[in-house]
Amino acid sequence: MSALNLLWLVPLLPFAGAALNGVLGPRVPKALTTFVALAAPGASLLVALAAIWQWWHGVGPHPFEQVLYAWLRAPLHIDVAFLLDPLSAVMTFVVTFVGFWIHVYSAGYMHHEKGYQRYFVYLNLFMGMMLLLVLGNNFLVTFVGWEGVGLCSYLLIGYYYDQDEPPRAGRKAFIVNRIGDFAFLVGLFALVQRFGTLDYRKIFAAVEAAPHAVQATYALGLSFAGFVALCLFIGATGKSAQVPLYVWLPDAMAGPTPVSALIHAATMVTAGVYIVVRANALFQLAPEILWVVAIIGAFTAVLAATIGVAQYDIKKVLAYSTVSQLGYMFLAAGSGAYAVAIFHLGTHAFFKALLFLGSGSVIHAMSGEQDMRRMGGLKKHLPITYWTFLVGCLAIAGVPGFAGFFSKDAILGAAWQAHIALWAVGTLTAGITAFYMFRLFFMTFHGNFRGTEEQHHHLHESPASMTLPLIVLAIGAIFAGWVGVIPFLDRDWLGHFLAPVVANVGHAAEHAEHGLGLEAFLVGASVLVGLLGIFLAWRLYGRGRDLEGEEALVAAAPRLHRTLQNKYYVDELYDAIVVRPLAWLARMCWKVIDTIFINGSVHVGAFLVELTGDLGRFTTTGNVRNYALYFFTALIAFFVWLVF
Amino acid sequence: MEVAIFSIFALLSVGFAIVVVVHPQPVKSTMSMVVVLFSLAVLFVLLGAPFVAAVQVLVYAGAILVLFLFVLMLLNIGRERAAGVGQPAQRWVALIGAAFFAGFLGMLLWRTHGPDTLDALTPDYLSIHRLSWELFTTWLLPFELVGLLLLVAVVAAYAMARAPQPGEMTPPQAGALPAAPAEVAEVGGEAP
Amino acid sequence: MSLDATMQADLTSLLPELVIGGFAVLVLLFDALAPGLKRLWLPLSAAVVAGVGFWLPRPGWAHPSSFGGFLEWSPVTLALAEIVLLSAALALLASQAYLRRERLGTGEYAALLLWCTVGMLFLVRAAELLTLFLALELLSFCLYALAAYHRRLAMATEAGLKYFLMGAFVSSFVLLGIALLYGETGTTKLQQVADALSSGGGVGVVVVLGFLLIVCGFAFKMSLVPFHAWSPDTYQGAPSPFVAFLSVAPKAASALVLVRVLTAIGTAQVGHDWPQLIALLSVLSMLGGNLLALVQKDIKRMLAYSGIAHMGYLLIPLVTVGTDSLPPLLVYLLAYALMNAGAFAIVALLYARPGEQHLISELSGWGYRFPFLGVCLTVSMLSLAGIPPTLGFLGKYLVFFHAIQHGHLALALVGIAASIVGVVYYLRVVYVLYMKPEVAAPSGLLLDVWGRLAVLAAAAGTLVLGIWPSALLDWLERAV
Amino acid sequence: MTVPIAWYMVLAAVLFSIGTVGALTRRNGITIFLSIELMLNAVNLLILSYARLLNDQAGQVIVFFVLAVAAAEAAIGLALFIAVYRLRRTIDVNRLNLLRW
Amino acid sequence: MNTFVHLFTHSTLTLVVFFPTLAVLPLLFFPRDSQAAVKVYVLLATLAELLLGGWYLLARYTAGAPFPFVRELGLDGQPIPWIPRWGIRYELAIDGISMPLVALTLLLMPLVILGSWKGITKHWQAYGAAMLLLTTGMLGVFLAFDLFLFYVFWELVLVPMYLIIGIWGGDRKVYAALKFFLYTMAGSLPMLVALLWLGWRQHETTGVWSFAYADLLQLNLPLGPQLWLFAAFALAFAIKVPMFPLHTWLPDAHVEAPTGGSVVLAGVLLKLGTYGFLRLAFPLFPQAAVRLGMPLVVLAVIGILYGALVSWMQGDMKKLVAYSSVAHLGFVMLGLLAFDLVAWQGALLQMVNHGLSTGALFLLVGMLYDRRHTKKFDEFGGLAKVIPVFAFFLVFSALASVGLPMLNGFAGEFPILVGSYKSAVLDLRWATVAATLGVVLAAIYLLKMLFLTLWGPITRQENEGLKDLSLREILALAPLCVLMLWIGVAPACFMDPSTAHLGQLLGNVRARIQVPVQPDQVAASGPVTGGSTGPSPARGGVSTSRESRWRESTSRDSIYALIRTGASAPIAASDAPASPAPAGGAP
Repeated sequence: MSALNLLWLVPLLPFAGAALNGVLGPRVPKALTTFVALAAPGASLLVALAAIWQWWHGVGPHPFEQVLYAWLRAPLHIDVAFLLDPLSAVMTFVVTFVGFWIHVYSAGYMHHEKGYQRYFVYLNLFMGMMLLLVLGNNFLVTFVGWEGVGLCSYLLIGYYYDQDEPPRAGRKAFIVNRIGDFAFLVGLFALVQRFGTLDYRKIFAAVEAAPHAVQATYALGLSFAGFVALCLFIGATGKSAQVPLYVWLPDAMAGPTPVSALIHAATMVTAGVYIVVRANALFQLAPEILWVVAIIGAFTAVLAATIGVAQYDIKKVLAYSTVSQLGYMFLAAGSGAYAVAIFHLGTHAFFKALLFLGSGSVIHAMSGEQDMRRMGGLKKHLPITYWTFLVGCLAIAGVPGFAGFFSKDAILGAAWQAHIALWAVGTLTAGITAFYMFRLFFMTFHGNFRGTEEQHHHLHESPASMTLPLIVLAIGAIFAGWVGVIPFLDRDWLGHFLAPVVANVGHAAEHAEHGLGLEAFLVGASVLVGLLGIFLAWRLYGRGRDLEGEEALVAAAPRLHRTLQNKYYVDELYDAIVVRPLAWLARMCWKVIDTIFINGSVHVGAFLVELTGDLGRFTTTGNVRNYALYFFTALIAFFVWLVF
Repeated sequence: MEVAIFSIFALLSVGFAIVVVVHPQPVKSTMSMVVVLFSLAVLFVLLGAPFVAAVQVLVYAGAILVLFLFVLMLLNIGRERAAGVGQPAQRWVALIGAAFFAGFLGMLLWRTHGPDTLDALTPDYLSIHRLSWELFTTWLLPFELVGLLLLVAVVAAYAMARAPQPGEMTPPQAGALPAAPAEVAEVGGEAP
Repeated sequence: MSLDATMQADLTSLLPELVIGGFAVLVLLFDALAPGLKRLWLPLSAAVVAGVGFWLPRPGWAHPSSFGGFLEWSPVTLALAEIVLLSAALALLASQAYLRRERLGTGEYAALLLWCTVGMLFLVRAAELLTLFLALELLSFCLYALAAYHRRLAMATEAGLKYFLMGAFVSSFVLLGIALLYGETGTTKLQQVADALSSGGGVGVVVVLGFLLIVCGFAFKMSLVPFHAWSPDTYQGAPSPFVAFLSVAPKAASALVLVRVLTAIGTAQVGHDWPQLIALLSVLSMLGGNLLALVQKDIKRMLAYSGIAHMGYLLIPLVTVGTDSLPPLLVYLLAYALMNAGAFAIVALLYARPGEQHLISELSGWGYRFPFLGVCLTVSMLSLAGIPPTLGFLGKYLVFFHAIQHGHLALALVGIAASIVGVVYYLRVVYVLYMKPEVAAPSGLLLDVWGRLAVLAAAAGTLVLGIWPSALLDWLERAV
Repeated sequence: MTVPIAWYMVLAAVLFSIGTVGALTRRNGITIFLSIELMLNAVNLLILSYARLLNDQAGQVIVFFVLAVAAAEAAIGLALFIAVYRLRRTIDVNRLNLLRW
Repeated sequence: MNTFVHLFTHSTLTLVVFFPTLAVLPLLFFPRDSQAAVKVYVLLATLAELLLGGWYLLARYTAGAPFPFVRELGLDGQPIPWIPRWGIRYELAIDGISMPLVALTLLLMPLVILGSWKGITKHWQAYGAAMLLLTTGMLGVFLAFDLFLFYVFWELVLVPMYLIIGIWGGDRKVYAALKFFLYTMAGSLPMLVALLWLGWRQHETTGVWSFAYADLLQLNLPLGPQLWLFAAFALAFAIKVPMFPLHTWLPDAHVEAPTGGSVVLAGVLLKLGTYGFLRLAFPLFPQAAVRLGMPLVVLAVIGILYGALVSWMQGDMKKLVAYSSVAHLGFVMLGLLAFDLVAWQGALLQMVNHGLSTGALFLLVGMLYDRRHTKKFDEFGGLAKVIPVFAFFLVFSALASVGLPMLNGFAGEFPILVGSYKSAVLDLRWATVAATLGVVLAAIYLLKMLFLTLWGPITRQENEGLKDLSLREILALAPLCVLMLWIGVAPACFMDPSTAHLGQLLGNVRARIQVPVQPDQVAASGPVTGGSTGPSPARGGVSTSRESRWRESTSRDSIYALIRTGASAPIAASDAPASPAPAGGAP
């Protein structure tokens, strides 16, 4: 029995772990909980690696499909089935690998929390859902995972349920995600209507076989492909925190930090990118939507980056950074460079998970403090964290040699290809990214400690269970970039690997068309901008200046700073134009339509009937002469009626 | 001659009928009713029904109206007092309605039977023997029914109007007004 | 002396009336002779009535026509007679407790009620107008007397007086109608009247008036709006167990008379607006009865108005008179007899102060105190409201079905609209019984076995016949 | 000259209506009842005139029965009045309104 | 009589339907103060009924085959007459369509009794009797195949429910109970008239009296009568469902009803309406249904959005759940109005789903009410800390209600929406899109409920000492939750038994309406229509591979064969996706 046939175990094992821990309950020894919680994703990782390895070496067909059972049968047949193709293989690897290490990290980080077992139930559940998402062989299984990860996100953000803020943030995340899911669902409906199936391969085969059919006008002035692509993309903006649905992600930092690392940086939020790439056949036939994707991506990237500049909460900075980096991925996808988007997805998973876990280590050491203004000078207390964090910063800043450099460079190349403005925005964002990341870095690790005495007293390096994942991920953050596009060398292992999935695009060939000079210019510009950002950060925050540079900056442009710190007031804006009107409408429905119109008219009707009866009652006067008169007059009236 | 008798008694009956209806004193009304009944009895004779006329006088004027008078005296009911609820609408509607009814019915009958001529009175029609034969053969069932009817009337009147038995009034019934004075004797048992 | 054969046959056909009427005389006699037996009269009378009821369906004892066509006997009259006897038996049973509690004599009561039943049997069977009139008067006299039977009670005597004045007033109109028909056709036999009119060319307006007067007279007996106003007053004041009879039997008998008269009108082709007239009466009664019942606080008044409404429903199949009018009519009447008798019997048992209002609210919470009576009253109310699986539903169903078959969809729609109003007040009784806290503990109640028996019979009949109507259907098969 | 039968009939109609007016407008119960008796008599007159017209003795029989009925009715009615008067001290129908609405 | 005895001594539908009624009789003999014994007895009775009914269903259920159509016949093999004079029969039957609903009813009743254990404190005899009679009524409605019988059961349901709300309800119980009763009556009486008209028409046409469903289906009525008949039926069912704007009885009834009443009301009674549409209104009057379909769709969609919005605004837990029913049943209605097999499958499943998840929610609200005697959100907050097991069940049920994949709500909603989006009868694309918004709103109001009750700090002293769920309460909830998960993970098991009969029904309907082609749909899918006439290689590929998969699971083949033969052309065409049915022809 080959490991490939055990593919179904990959998502199932985490589910089993969750179920087991759920049944065992909180009263069993912590070690047992930990064992179950780590064994499940660990085994899943091993099975995934084995399966991918076998598959890559020619066991089983390409792509490999495993049908478990029929979720729906005739007339609409939908299987619960898994698909192993290059794309899902990459995603599975990223998810299981990063996921496993974050589990390991969590065992240390969450050790003292009250709901330890509950945490791991959720986390395992999340792993299962995420794997469902990436391994699904049809839109439905993906959607199950898609919503499932949303649920886990809701539960994990609201992990500290007895406080006020986390449940609120969880709810916001779930609802905003649902708005995206709504569009996603509509896309699925259209697909079923057209193709009668949700199977990826069948749909894409049909699309490729008759591309013109899907390009005819369908709805909203869009072609069918455009309509579906738009729907999927709106879904993706929800899940992947793009404009306009990005607002939930910064709030989601209310959850435990490893959760932020796993869900809100490395895996779940990239699901949107995954789905766009997965459906690239449709996107490719809808150029107008591709433009939308690219523009939204670029806009999100720069918007989030600018907000990130003015944040003080270490996790918020990272959150906006994540939003921004996700924007990059969409920029790549929108530019038609799907493999590059996946490439960045992978590298980002490593370095952003690293950064989050690093920040978690910092917060852990700081006894829960997240405000960078109270940190500083942690370098000497947290050496491992410091160095690994530096790797992450370098990677995200796009310093050559680190993972981020390669992927970011590939994206900017693709953007250049698409439109120079996109490239310009991307490059600008790269600079800002480098700046705020190193602002964070310097504020946290350099200068003097600005926290309380007590915090200072407790400062310590994290346990091995936490530092080990940091090291592993740091290694990944350095080397993950080498699998993809390497400038000046015509090598793109990942691109080739993914080629069957994005075959109709052939971006690698386009990339090669850049002249050598152009390529040098593009690489140079991005590196230069990155270094400039780092330099600025160093000028302002490095050199032991603590908060002086920040204060100067705030003083220089107080309004801008306030605007940025308040995230451009987008939450307030949404509240004013969406939430409040909707609540108003709902209140009107209830108080006016329901209570006044419907119930009111029923009551008035009942009242009128009763009133008629009550008035009519007085015809029975009790005076028998009246009764006789009724008889007599009625008699005459009937007679007249009968005769005339 | 016949016309004259008819006219006199017709006018008499109508006139006293009006008195019956409008006179405020029930006793006077009842007495006027006697006149009406007599007048009608005369008309019955004119119509060739002397037997019925006789019964009319005996039963109606002789028994029924006496019963009326008796009860009126017994209850000592005087003239209608003006107190109480006046109902002018009732009165006017009744008047108009009745006028209409009389006019319409009269006109109908007039129209229908105005041209009719009467046959001469036959002995058969006048024969009381034949009448009683009819009564006990063809109309046997109604006759028996009337018998039962009268029995019922006796029992019913007794059941309603007899004075309360000594034990009956305890416990005092809420809502019942004070009992009648003792001198109110049993009435109404005797049907003619 | 021997009776000739005809006479013998005629007398044989009078057997039920003779038995019942004769028994009434015996009761009176023994009541005077042996006062100690007074508790027996009502159950015995009920037994006699029921016995006659069971005996009646025996075939062949009566000719279709007797007394030279004055009386007729047909399956339909049999059916109606059964309904009358049923309600008489139920009322007699239910009266025992009331009369004992109120210390009223049973002898006259039983006799009058039995004679009244005899009057109704005559009314049902009468094929001749004078007999009809006399039967009507016979039963009316008994009813007047029974309504005022509780003669220490202001309300009861007032009820009797009102009923009497109205009845006398109306019967003179009926008599006028009979006179007109007699005069115009020279005969008083209904069939011959119709034949004479249909063969004699044009029909005069006088005849129309004659028929109208009779129809209105019986509409009054059935208490149809606008001839209804007496009935709430009378029902409220009269002894409750008697109302169980008053509210059913005269209406049933009158309904059959109405069928006869309307059939005659149909054969004679007198005027063309009769169906509309009946429909109008029906609509007015359904709406008026239900609307006015809705606002009543006194349960007897409410039931009176509800009875008015039910007569409205009952009239629906009479809009288009035909043989197929009879099944709905009969089933509806039977249902009405059972459920109304049941309701009034319970009212008689549960309200111990007949001189006061019978406030519905007095029953508050008594559904738990008197589970059996509560359930039976609920069954009656549900049946009155026409909710399956009660007989009341079957009746409504057939009535509406008849309307639809003859294209009177609008009538059916008015009927259901009125029914919805009806549901409100019927359910009010149920909710008072079960959903309100008890306000007053019962005092002075006398729940005897006979009353319970009557209640049980009515409720069980309502339910069993509703669920299992095959017995009813056999009966109908015979009747129509 | 014989009197046209229609005269009798019209007279009957008039008397009937007068009786009706009395029944409808009087307040004293006994007077009302008296008016009703008047109506009955009017009908009797009508029946007899019809009988005369038809030359049919049945009419006389009917009137005979009606007279008997009227007698019985009087017995019952008057007994009722006594019963009511005993309790209420009045037979004014305007006041007999314990039962209403 | 033999037949009668037979029916009650063998495993028959009659026994299943009337066993609860029989079980009422012993209740009469319990002494008045034996509440505890009565409770146990009623529970045992409902369990026995569950066993009896479950055994009946399981005996006829064979995995892989469609649920058989079983008709209750007399010993002579003929339909059992009830009122032969008017051709009324005692005709009970079960098929794949009624089976899930019957199963739902059977399952819910013991749980309802368990859930009422503490909440009902007085008159247990009456309560038990009402619940048992209610069971008979509900089962009867689902199983009656004679319209008269259907109507009898339909009304029979009213009375016990009226009593349950009115006797054991809250402060405004009488108002709510009466409103419930009157609304339903106002709907059902016009239905009665329509039904009578149908019976008469049947007699006019064939000369035979009959109210049998199968016979009435054969009546080919012209559009005119169909329209008003459909309107009358639809009114009755729409009130029961309830559809906007006839829904206002529902919140009142739910809020005032005791827990058990709410559960039954939401769990089963509302389904009577949707079932009525599915079983009677659509098949009997297909043309009219299509003609009036669009307005109904609009109402359904308004119901979804409106119910959700109003639900969101509620400050009372029970009212929130009650309004959510309006929204959920809106989905069912949308699915039914799509006249699409997928949508119908979904709608049928969603009826069950709603019964499970909303039933569980009402049970939970009731359990909370038993502890705190309030249902207001203001009084709660942070309960998850005190009563975690309760919190788990509440979250679970709420998520099922939200329509989260892997739970049952999604398994119902998804086919509904897919099916209605691709409906070939009415163009429901935008309606579906609007309805899908309801999914978002569902998250809003249900998460609000979770947020205000479970999460956050504990704000009230009283809540700190709350006891967590007892074993009895867990037993009442667990079966529901297990089913929610099971249905969510593998809905096909629950849909397949019904598919064949749904297909037949739909086939008949669509054969009669001759699926009209939506002009804009033709325009929109023009090129594809061309593609469908000459099948493109891609589509060919799709269909062959699908067929091959069917062959893999051979045991199921027979169902689809049945569908394909049983259903006429249009339904088969609807399987070939996206193309307007060829049978429809040119517009």
